[in-house]
Amino acid sequence: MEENKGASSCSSHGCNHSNGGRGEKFLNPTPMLDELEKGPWPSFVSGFKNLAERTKKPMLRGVMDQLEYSYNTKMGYWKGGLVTVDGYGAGVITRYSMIKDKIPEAAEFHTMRIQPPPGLHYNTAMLREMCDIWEEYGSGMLTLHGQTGDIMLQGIDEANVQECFDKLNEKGWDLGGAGAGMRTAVSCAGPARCEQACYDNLELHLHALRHFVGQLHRPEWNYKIKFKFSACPNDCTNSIMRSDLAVIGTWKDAIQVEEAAVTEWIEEKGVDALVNQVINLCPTRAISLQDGGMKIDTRDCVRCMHCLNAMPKALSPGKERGVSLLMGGKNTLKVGVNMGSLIIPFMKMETEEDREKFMKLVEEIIDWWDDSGLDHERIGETIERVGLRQFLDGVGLDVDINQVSRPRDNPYFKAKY
Amino acid sequence: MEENKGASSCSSHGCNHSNGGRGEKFLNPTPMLDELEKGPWPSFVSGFKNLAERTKKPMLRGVMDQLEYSYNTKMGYWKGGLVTVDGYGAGVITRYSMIKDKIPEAAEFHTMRIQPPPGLHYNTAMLREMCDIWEEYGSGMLTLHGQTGDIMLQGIDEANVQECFDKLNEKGWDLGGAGAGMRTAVSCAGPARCEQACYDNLELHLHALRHFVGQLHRPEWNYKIKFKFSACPNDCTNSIMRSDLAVIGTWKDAIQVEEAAVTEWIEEKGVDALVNQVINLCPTRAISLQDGGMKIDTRDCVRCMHCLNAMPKALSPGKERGVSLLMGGKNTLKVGVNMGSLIIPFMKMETEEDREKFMKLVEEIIDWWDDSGLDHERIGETIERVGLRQFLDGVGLDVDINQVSRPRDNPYFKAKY
Amino acid sequence: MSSPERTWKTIESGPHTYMEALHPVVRKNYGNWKYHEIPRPGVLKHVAESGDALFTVRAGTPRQDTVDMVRQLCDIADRYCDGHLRFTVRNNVEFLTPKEENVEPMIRDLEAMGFPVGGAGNCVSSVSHTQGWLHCDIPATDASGVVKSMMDSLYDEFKHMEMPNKVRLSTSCCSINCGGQADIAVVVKHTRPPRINHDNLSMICELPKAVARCPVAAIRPTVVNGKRSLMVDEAKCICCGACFGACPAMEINHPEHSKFAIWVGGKNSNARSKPSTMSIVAHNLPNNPPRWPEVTEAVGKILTAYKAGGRPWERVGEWINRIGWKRFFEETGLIFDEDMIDSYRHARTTFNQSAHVRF
Amino acid sequence: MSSPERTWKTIESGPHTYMEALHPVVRKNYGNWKYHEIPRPGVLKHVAESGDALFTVRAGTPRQDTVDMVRQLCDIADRYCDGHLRFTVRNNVEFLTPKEENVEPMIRDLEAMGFPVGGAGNCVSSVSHTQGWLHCDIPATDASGVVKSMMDSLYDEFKHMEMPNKVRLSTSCCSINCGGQADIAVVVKHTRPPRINHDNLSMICELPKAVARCPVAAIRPTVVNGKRSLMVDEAKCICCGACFGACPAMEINHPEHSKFAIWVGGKNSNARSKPSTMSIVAHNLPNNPPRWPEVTEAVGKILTAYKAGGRPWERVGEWINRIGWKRFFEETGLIFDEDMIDSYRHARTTFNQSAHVRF
Ligand code: SRM
Ligand code: SRM
Ligand code: SRM
Ligand code: SRM
Ligand code: SF4
Ligand code: SF4
Ligand code: SF4
Ligand code: SF4
Ligand code: SF4
Ligand code: SF4
Ligand code: SF4
Ligand code: SF4
Repeated sequence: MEENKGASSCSSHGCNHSNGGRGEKFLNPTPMLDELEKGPWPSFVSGFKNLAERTKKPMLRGVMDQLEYSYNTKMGYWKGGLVTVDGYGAGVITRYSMIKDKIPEAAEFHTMRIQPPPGLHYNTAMLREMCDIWEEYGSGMLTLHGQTGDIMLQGIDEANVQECFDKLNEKGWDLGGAGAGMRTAVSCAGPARCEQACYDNLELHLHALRHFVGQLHRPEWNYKIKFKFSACPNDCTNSIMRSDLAVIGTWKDAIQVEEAAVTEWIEEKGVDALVNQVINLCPTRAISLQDGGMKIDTRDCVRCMHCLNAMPKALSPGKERGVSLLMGGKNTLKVGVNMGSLIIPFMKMETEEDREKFMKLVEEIIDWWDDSGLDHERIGETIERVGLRQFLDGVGLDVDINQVSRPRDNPYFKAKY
Repeated sequence: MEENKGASSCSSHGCNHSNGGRGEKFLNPTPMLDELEKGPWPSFVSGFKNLAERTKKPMLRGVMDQLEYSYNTKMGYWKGGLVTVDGYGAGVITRYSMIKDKIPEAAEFHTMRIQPPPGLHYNTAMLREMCDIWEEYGSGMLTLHGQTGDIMLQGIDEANVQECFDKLNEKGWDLGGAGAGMRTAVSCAGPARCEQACYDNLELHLHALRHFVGQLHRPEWNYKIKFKFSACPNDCTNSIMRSDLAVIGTWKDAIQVEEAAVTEWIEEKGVDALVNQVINLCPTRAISLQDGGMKIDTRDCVRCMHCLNAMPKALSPGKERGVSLLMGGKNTLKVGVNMGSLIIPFMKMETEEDREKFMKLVEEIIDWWDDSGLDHERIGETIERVGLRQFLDGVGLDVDINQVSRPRDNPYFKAKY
Repeated sequence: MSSPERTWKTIESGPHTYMEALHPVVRKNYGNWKYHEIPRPGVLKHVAESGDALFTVRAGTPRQDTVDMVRQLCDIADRYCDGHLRFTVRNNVEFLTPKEENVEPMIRDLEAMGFPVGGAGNCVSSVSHTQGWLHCDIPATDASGVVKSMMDSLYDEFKHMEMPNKVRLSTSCCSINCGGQADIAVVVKHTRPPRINHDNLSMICELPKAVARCPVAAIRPTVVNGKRSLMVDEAKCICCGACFGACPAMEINHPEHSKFAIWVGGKNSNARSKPSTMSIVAHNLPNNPPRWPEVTEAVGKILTAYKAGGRPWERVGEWINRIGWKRFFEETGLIFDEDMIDSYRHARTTFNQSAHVRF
Repeated sequence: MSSPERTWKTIESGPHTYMEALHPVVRKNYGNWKYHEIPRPGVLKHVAESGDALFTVRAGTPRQDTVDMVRQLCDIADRYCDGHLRFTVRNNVEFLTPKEENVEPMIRDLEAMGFPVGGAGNCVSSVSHTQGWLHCDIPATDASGVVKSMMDSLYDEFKHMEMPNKVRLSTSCCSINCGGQADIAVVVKHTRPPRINHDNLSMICELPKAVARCPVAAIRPTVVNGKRSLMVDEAKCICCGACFGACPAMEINHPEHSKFAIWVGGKNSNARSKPSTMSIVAHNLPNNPPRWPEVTEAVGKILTAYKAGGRPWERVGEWINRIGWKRFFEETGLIFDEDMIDSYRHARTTFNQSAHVRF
């Protein structure tokens, strides 16, 4: 490859354009990216271009050039580093360009991960404040939201990071997680806007993340650990697959049935729909057709949510509500997807005491993992390696048949008798 | 323990009885075993005792004494050895007593494994001949049948083995398998007495076991290999769990439906029974209720047999019949139960050519295993260790989605592109 | 072994031929049966396309037979079945005749001789089982005795058809389980690592073979009293007993520490659900000859619950899948414990990877 | 990094508080919602025990936003929702108002600004995705671009509710899959072992970390040109890319050899069936910027078949479980191949351990 000829004339790096001619445009031509301005779905490229043309931030021009270059060469050009703020060990994802000789304007392009309010509920004042600070110190580019739940403020120079953080922190914002520690969490809409909510996940989310705020900012465990809070088993946060600690709302007693609404439903949709769309889809055949109506055998119900989803006016979760804790979810790396597994079938989650009890338990769990885990080993991997039973013993948790889908099919164990 | 005082006075070995007093009895007292003469189910102890009293064979007295001793001490006292017949390397299970100093009469107690006719069909002449020979040379004790399918003639001295075998062999009997080679096979009743039979398993059994007769008598592979032949997926020989090569009858086209018999069935049992006992139990919902009758969507049918079992008069397997080959079944040792897995979804099995083609294939499979397997590794273990795909490649078999319950859920492979 | 005066030259014939063993009506209708019925317990009626009917009378045997007993069975076959009979894969004997009028007298004769007629349809059939102390070189118990004791208590269930579906039982005298997967299985469970008989070992053991046999690499070579021997890492050992099969000095059996476990839900047929392996539901039952009452009792609890709660066609495992394991333990009174959580090769696949929960 | 003139003392506050973010009607009825309806695509109506109703208008965003765009959204919220809005876990924005009369004008304004209203109920919602070339240090593609191209073709499916159930899509720029399991996922697939940049390696790599990172122990220390380096046993390597995350000199990405795979049947909800992992159904699709037409086409095939064949409430994976994988491949025109047979840790559990077969 040729030497850097300056970012504003990037003919050398395959962009096939020059900045001459149309002096009115701040940006260099990006013909590949421009293809992504076509079509009806909102275009991030258009968004970036508009922002750049308005703010004339060189970093934005640089990052567009580098992205165009990636589209041409089909390779990425960022490398990591270690930018952070005073007293924290994580929260800024550091990016230096590997081709800053070619495109110096985006030599640095760090991301600040910011923890949003649980449930991603905002008022416009909060958002506008954040936008103003971000426009002042950073690129003005952001993601709502990252997969772990952070607001990602993308594109800032190291020099501005501390001041930007201070300004944000003054307004109630704090950095999110990164590295081998507690991570930012996600909550579903929860009791704020959902009739299925079985516990106050927003409250617990706030509580739990504050509890672990030190370990989030100064990561020093084996690897990352993530909470997600879904207020019912529909699991709108995908917690089972992407969190080490999935806190899922559930209930213990019978589903609440409003008979009149059931009748109304059947009158409107018919018995066929009742059979085909509700009764036959219950995973455990807990529902039977009785005199043209439905009867739920609570003992057979596994709290899957289906019938409640299908008949939201008529059915709702029982009254004895709380959470299940599933553990060990994570995605593909190294071991293949691990879905979280049910560890605590039920815990009440109503009072401050309930929450404290829960936090104590989670601390014990993490302590066990910190002792028993290997470097870069998620807690689900540790449990699998060491053994579920050993984990339960280690943390002092009760054995429950709900923790497994079946008893073992091999006789290969040494019992204590 | 005290020294041997002779078998007929076995007070020393815990039997707590003496042979004095009641001179009329040939056997020593066996109070523990005698408990097993109580109760309505036919008693093997009574059988043994009657045989012993009639024949007065010392070996029978010895073996009863040793068994009584085991019942008292809760330990077994047989050890192996290497008895066989001319030219064979297997087929006699050799047993020497570890306590022949205490009970010399059963110092030797070898078993001859004999291959029965496929399907365990007999005429009385065959059986009587066998009994006569066995009474002449052996103990007269036998098992019909061992779990692998053999007639087990239990209790013979080494000195009599060859002559006993010669006599049996003259009458058409041959030894069964043992050791690291081909083993005796099992077939269900098959076309001889079952309307579900989808191929002639008795014929194939005879063919296959004759084909491998050398490797059965002179074992020299990594480990044992077993055939079982079930003429339909009801699998009355349990082939899937206890044979390396499970040959299970199946069919390709639509289930044959006799409409009149269906109607008759419904008239007799009612629509409720049709829905609850047939339609709802189809594993793939291939059957639907239509105008009070049933309709099978062949494309969704997985040949599970249930509806045919429930309505034998009305439904029968399709006309295009053949076999599926499942491989790798074995019980618990070392790796835990391996259920056989579907390897060949369908092969015709009607003509001599079909059978020859099948034998060629099985030879290739065994060759692959002989090359790729480790010592004491069943073929299912080898396939699991080396990889299903590698096995299919190795033997030159086609890949078929029917071989797996789902495509992989991890991206961890290196493809050939 | 070889007898010099041998005159007979071995014919390596393999299985005995079967054509001559088939009843003429069977031969005539071979491959052309149309349907069957179970007119009464222990009796099958098969009807051929030709219209011919064949009656089968099924009876239980002890499996550990004698020539005298086999001759008795032959007498029956000669009397009623033109000299034809067969055995089932579960050690029952079957008498086949086209003559309906032979059925009742045959049943009477069999029962008089002590052979219970039954084992067909939705009943508890005979127990598939193994050698035990009578013949095997590695048994921890006597399967035949356990089976006899168990079948005494299940005699009526063999002779009637009151179960939701077929019930298959098996019993095995070591963890290898030659008896196989079944709806309910009674299998010896080793509970201690093998004790090593160092005196014997060097003489009788191919050391590398025993080392290789261990699935968890718990066996290491060592020297004891100047002799080459083996040692077991007891923390690793999973008490599988595989080494004992390779080397008789790796003594896994013990009069007190060899226990019984009860397993349920094995299914080998493809009917409805796919075949399934068994799950452990009780262990630490004593090896208690001559009648093993604890074992019979545990099996009885399971059968009672299944008989009461199973729906038509549900095999034991299918019944449990519907009602859930939690309720299975409640209804049988057995106790789920931490040892029943899988810890072996594919343990993770048995974790409850969902929020599905039963209270 | 530390600025000496700092005056602000950090408050480690964790997540931002949420109470003030909630609309007054939400606060009033917090935890007391009774049911919801979906009166039209993109609109939810939640009714509280109190009788209050709350209307939610949902719209798609590009996820890669700008302050300008966020301010636009705030303008809408100020105009119609008393200054309240929220985002969904799938990057959609939601406007909440008790005023039914605000719904239609709000929809008009949003659409006019280019934000499609939809994403609720039985539709294809926005794609959860990842950083790509824009920001990550290990990406093989640009997720945002793939997503934009895909959503252009699925625009109508976002705005209507014509699917059997919700359809969740995800896209990830490396095999780590930060985007997650979904009904249909488009994920980069590495196809070659990493090329090792030996010049760089000794400088930038913590060697033991990289060695430890490999799940199949394919990495070994070595010396190249006198410098400590690493080598990969290519026969063992499963192209997982884990080493690249630990050491940038283990170059797994390649302009040609980094491909795309398509996955189906991921489900995280507990509704009906237990949550399920995805299965691979296509790989070797080219990484073809700027519009990746091959990827969009494959996803389109799957959605077309599912839309035509799925029954009410059946998610993609549940539909496939009913019709069977064989028919899935037939109806989508995708090809099952030998690489799709699992070969990883629990591969055996995916074998068809039955005689169940589809022709
Ligand atoms: C005689 C025998 C085959 C043989 O060649 O020996 C046999 C014979 C028949 N079996 Fe079987 N099965 C026989 C062992 C088995 C076994 C293996 C076993 O018992 O160890 C199985 C698999 C068991 C398992 O899944 O673990 C077996 C699973 C079936 C099934 C499927 C049952 C289910 O719903 O899962 C059927 C279908 C049915 O019952 O209608 C069946 C059906 C039948 C029919 C009705 C077939 C027919 O039309 O003739 C036969 C009479 C059934 C009966 O006894 O009620 N046969 N059958 C075996 C009798 C064993 C016994 O003495 O009790
Ligand atoms: C006799 C018999 C039990 C019975 O009473 O019916 C039996 C008895 C023995 N089996 Fe078995 N097995 C017998 C059928 C089975 C079966 C069932 C079957 O074949 O359908 C199995 C389970 C299926 C399978 O093949 O996995 C079985 C799985 C084993 C195993 C474990 C194999 C494995 O890889 O998991 C061993 C151990 C070994 O071979 O090292 C074993 C080993 C033995 C040995 C040879 C013990 C030993 O290693 O020294 C036993 C000799 C007993 C004796 O003194 O005669 N036996 N064995 C059965 C053979 C009789 C016959 O020839 O008809
Ligand atoms: C807004 C949101 C939660 C949030 O806090 O952000 C949400 C909201 C609702 N979800 Fe959800 N779900 C949301 C993401 C999810 C996710 C996660 C995801 O999309 O990545 C899942 C799990 C998906 C999976 O299984 O992989 C999810 C699985 C469900 C289900 C179960 C669907 C099923 O049958 O499997 C229901 C039940 C239903 O649809 O009635 C549900 C039902 C609902 C209801 C009806 C609950 C209610 O009564 O308010 C809400 C409106 C549904 C709608 O959009 O049609 N929600 N829901 C999320 C909207 C995402 C989007 O913008 O498209
Ligand atoms: C930014 C984000 C993707 C996005 O665009 O949304 C992301 C980006 C990265 N992820 Fe991720 N992950 C992000 C959510 C996830 C998720 C989803 C989730 O949290 O719900 C997962 C799957 C769930 C899980 O935790 O397993 C995920 C699984 C991973 C993994 C594999 C972890 C594993 O054990 O399987 C890695 C690799 C690692 O940590 O070494 C990883 C590593 C990375 C790194 C740090 C790459 C690296 O190792 O250098 C990426 C930094 C990109 C960047 O430049 O900002 N990322 N990552 C998400 C975080 C944003 C946020 O804070 O809100
Ligand atoms: S997880 Fe349950 S409570 Fe939360 S938004 Fe989804 S449906 Fe509502
Ligand atoms: S919640 Fe699920 S398991 Fe419970 S009754 Fe409803 S559909 Fe059945
Ligand atoms: S396996 Fe099938 S063909 Fe054979 S006896 Fe059983 S039901 Fe009949
Ligand atoms: S054989 Fe089984 S899968 Fe096929 S239609 Fe009948 S019940 Fe369904
Ligand atoms: S189960 Fe074990 S002890 Fe019993 S016969 Fe088989 S190998 Fe021998
Ligand atoms: S009993 Fe099994 S695990 Fe223990 S040492 Fe012997 S072979 Fe190894
Ligand atoms: S999927 Fe891979 S490349 Fe994309 S953001 Fe996540 S870690 Fe980076
Ligand atoms: S790509 Fe994965 S398997 Fe290959 S060397 Fe790297 S870490 Fe190991």
